[in-house]
Amino acid sequence: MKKVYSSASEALDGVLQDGMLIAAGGFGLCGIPELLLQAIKDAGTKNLTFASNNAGVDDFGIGILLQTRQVRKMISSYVGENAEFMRQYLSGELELEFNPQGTLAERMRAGGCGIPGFYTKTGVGTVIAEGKEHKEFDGETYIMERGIVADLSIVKAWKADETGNLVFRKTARNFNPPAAMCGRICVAEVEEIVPLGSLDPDTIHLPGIYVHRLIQGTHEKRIEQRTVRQKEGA
Amino acid sequence: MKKVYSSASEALDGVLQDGMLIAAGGFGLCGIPELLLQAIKDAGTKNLTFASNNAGVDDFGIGILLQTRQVRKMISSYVGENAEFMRQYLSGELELEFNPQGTLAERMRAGGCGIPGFYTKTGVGTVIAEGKEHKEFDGETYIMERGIVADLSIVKAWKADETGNLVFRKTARNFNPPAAMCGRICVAEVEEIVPLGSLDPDTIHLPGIYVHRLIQGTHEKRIEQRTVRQKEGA
Amino acid sequence: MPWDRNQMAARAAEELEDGMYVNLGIGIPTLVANYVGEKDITLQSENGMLGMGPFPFEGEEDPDLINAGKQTITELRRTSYFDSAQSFGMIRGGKIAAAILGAMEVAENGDLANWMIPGKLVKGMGGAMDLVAGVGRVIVVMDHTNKHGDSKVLKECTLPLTGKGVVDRIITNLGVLDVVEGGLKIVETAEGVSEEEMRAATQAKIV
Amino acid sequence: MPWDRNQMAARAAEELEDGMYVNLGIGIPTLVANYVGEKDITLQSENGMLGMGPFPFEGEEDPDLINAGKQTITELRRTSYFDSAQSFGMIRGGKIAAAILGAMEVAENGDLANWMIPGKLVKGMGGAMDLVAGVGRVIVVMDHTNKHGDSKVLKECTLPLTGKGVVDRIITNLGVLDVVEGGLKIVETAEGVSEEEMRAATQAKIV
Repeated sequence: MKKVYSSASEALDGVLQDGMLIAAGGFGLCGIPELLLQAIKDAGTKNLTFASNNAGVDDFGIGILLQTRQVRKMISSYVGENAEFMRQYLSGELELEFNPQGTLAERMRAGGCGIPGFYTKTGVGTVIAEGKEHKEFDGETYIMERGIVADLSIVKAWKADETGNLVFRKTARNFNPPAAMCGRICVAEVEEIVPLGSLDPDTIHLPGIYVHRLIQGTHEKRIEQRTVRQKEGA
Repeated sequence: MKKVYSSASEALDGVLQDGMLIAAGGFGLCGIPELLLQAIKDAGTKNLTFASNNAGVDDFGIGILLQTRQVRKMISSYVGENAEFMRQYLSGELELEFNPQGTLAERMRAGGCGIPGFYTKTGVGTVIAEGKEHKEFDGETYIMERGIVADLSIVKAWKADETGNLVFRKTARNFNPPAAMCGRICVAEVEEIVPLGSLDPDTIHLPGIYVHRLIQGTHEKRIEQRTVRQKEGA
Repeated sequence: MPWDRNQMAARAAEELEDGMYVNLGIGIPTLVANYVGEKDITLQSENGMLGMGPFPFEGEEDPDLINAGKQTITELRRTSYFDSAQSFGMIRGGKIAAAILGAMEVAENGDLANWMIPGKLVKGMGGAMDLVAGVGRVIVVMDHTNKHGDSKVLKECTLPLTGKGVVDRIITNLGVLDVVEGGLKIVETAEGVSEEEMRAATQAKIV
Repeated sequence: MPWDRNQMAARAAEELEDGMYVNLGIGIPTLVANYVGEKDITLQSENGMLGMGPFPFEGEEDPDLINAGKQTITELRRTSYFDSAQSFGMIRGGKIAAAILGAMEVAENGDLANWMIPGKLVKGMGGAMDLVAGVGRVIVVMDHTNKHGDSKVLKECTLPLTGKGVVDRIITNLGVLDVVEGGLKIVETAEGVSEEEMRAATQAKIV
């Protein structure tokens, strides 16, 4: 069963559809599936809904799909770094559903785990709770949140083997595993596909069962906020 | 903040209480906290409830606490390997709550993640669903299961550092992470405590935040069903 | 002539397609692994492993490496390990394409009973309820009748259920049946077994 | 004299005890890390890291290693990484002992508003709602009044809430207040600030 494709466009061939819900990994610009996002831009797929913690910046990440008006709706926790996003949102062209960050991550994980709903304290008493079922457990109030099942997941990992076993690196892991889990189809991009058997089975972060298609490519990995300290005495 | 204790008994000192709920890691006899179970036997704590996938065998695992009548109730998915268990259960001395294996694992994970309830298809239309809330999602029926928060978790890992970061080995991981997560206090036993900094931060299976006390010890690691194949031509 | 255990396992193996992730129950289903041939099948062991290998050679048993039947096994080059919550997350989430399981009773509406006999010792359902509720396709492999000659393919299960309406296909020593609208449909019979013989051994409605 | 930013951070650092796992928000809370001294504190970054280290030296920035404010950071010998679902699992599950956060408004019942001003650009709550709902203790660090001199310590929040009844302690430039039954209690005032001055700057009921 061949999972490895030669390019992002090839890996998305036959998978993209106007109006679909796409779950994307990444936090800020860290660990985002940049090659697959570019391929979606090239494909011109429209009216997309993205479940993604952030919306990229103007010229990188999901931002490049905002420029081309391919996104209809975002399900996100924080969208502050994108002027074009704000312009489209304020003009009513773009729909926005805010989810608390942990609720979004858990909704993805739940959807991937066959859990259609779960209860959380997060957001009780806030606008987030409006219209949601409330329930008491042991004297405390919780709200129900729904699992997300996406039509497609796009994620970015560090290494993979040809069966789709994935290894992430440092904080670039973030939303990628839950996003991968919740997709009916998951396409992953990695920096390196290593020979089968060279990943230690105890250190695989996401088993290949979640990954249907796979590409290797060169990543820009842009840094959003470069912060440094001075060497003492330097 | 010292987490490393010199023995299982010392690590459990002040933590054990009659009537408490203990979540234990392990599947069959694989990856069970054998040293901590022995220390609980030595402490003589009574009327215990265990959330544990299995109940050990007569002379190993939780079985040793059944011999001494320290267990009042088991929350388990499979208890078939223990004659003393069956005797006590059939005579009414021992209470038993069957949970489907995945429901038990998810209940532990949920309890540790601040999720007091979640919905699952598992068990719908069976005795497991009796008395539980039923809810429809997208035309399918699910039942609500509760998160488990245990008074104490006892788990077994392969390696740890002194901050409690844990690494498991092969299928001995099993219920240990979810069991660890759901305890108000978690005590872990490992085969080796390695120097701080010698575990790769990307390969830690359970962050030390979940582990309050830690011991290193020698494990019997008994095999329940030794199955082998013959070398061809041998 | 009815199929023997190995023929049933071989027939069940035909259900599996290249690239599938599959969970095999204990008993006859375990034998299915011997008949997958060149197909690229990945076996899940629900205690936390994908890519289950064969039993180890004598002296190479590892107490940290067992399957869901608690037997010592080995790993493969594709193997990954994970915890029980993740393992049943992938089961419940429909990521496992098929489970091949034994059964005590199957009913014409797809009900399955394979975990308890009231009044007898009850060991528990283990992961069976999660598997039948979650995997893409549930294939039962069992003898068509019990040792008393009574049909195990029933109008209604008499034993407590493992899952309600969960079975997709039944493979017995007499042949293959599908659960369809209104009852069971005969897909094929073992060579030398007639449809009439299968009907006679089946209490369930065959449509 | 009222405390400055660094004095507020230093005072907040006194809240932390040996062995604690702590989440620090952006702004003044970030400065708290400079004042923990010899205490064994582990910082969580909610994008998936425990054991957050300082900013990297120039040229050693790693795009795969950022904090929740998207700044480049470093790891420590105790560091572990995990995914966002696990990260907020430990937050929601109460495993993080304390969060130290900034605020726009706090009310006498512990209500907190720090994520949106209606009519202005709304960037989102990020992880703030999960943090205040889940962590063991929520400590707010902020100026006592806004730039117009109006109290930010109110009878009721006027802005949309981040969490209802979630704040345990408020540290401002004027001193320290606890949320208690019936209102707020003055714990201490900055040196040279009188209780009267604090009361005058506080709209909330002080008991």
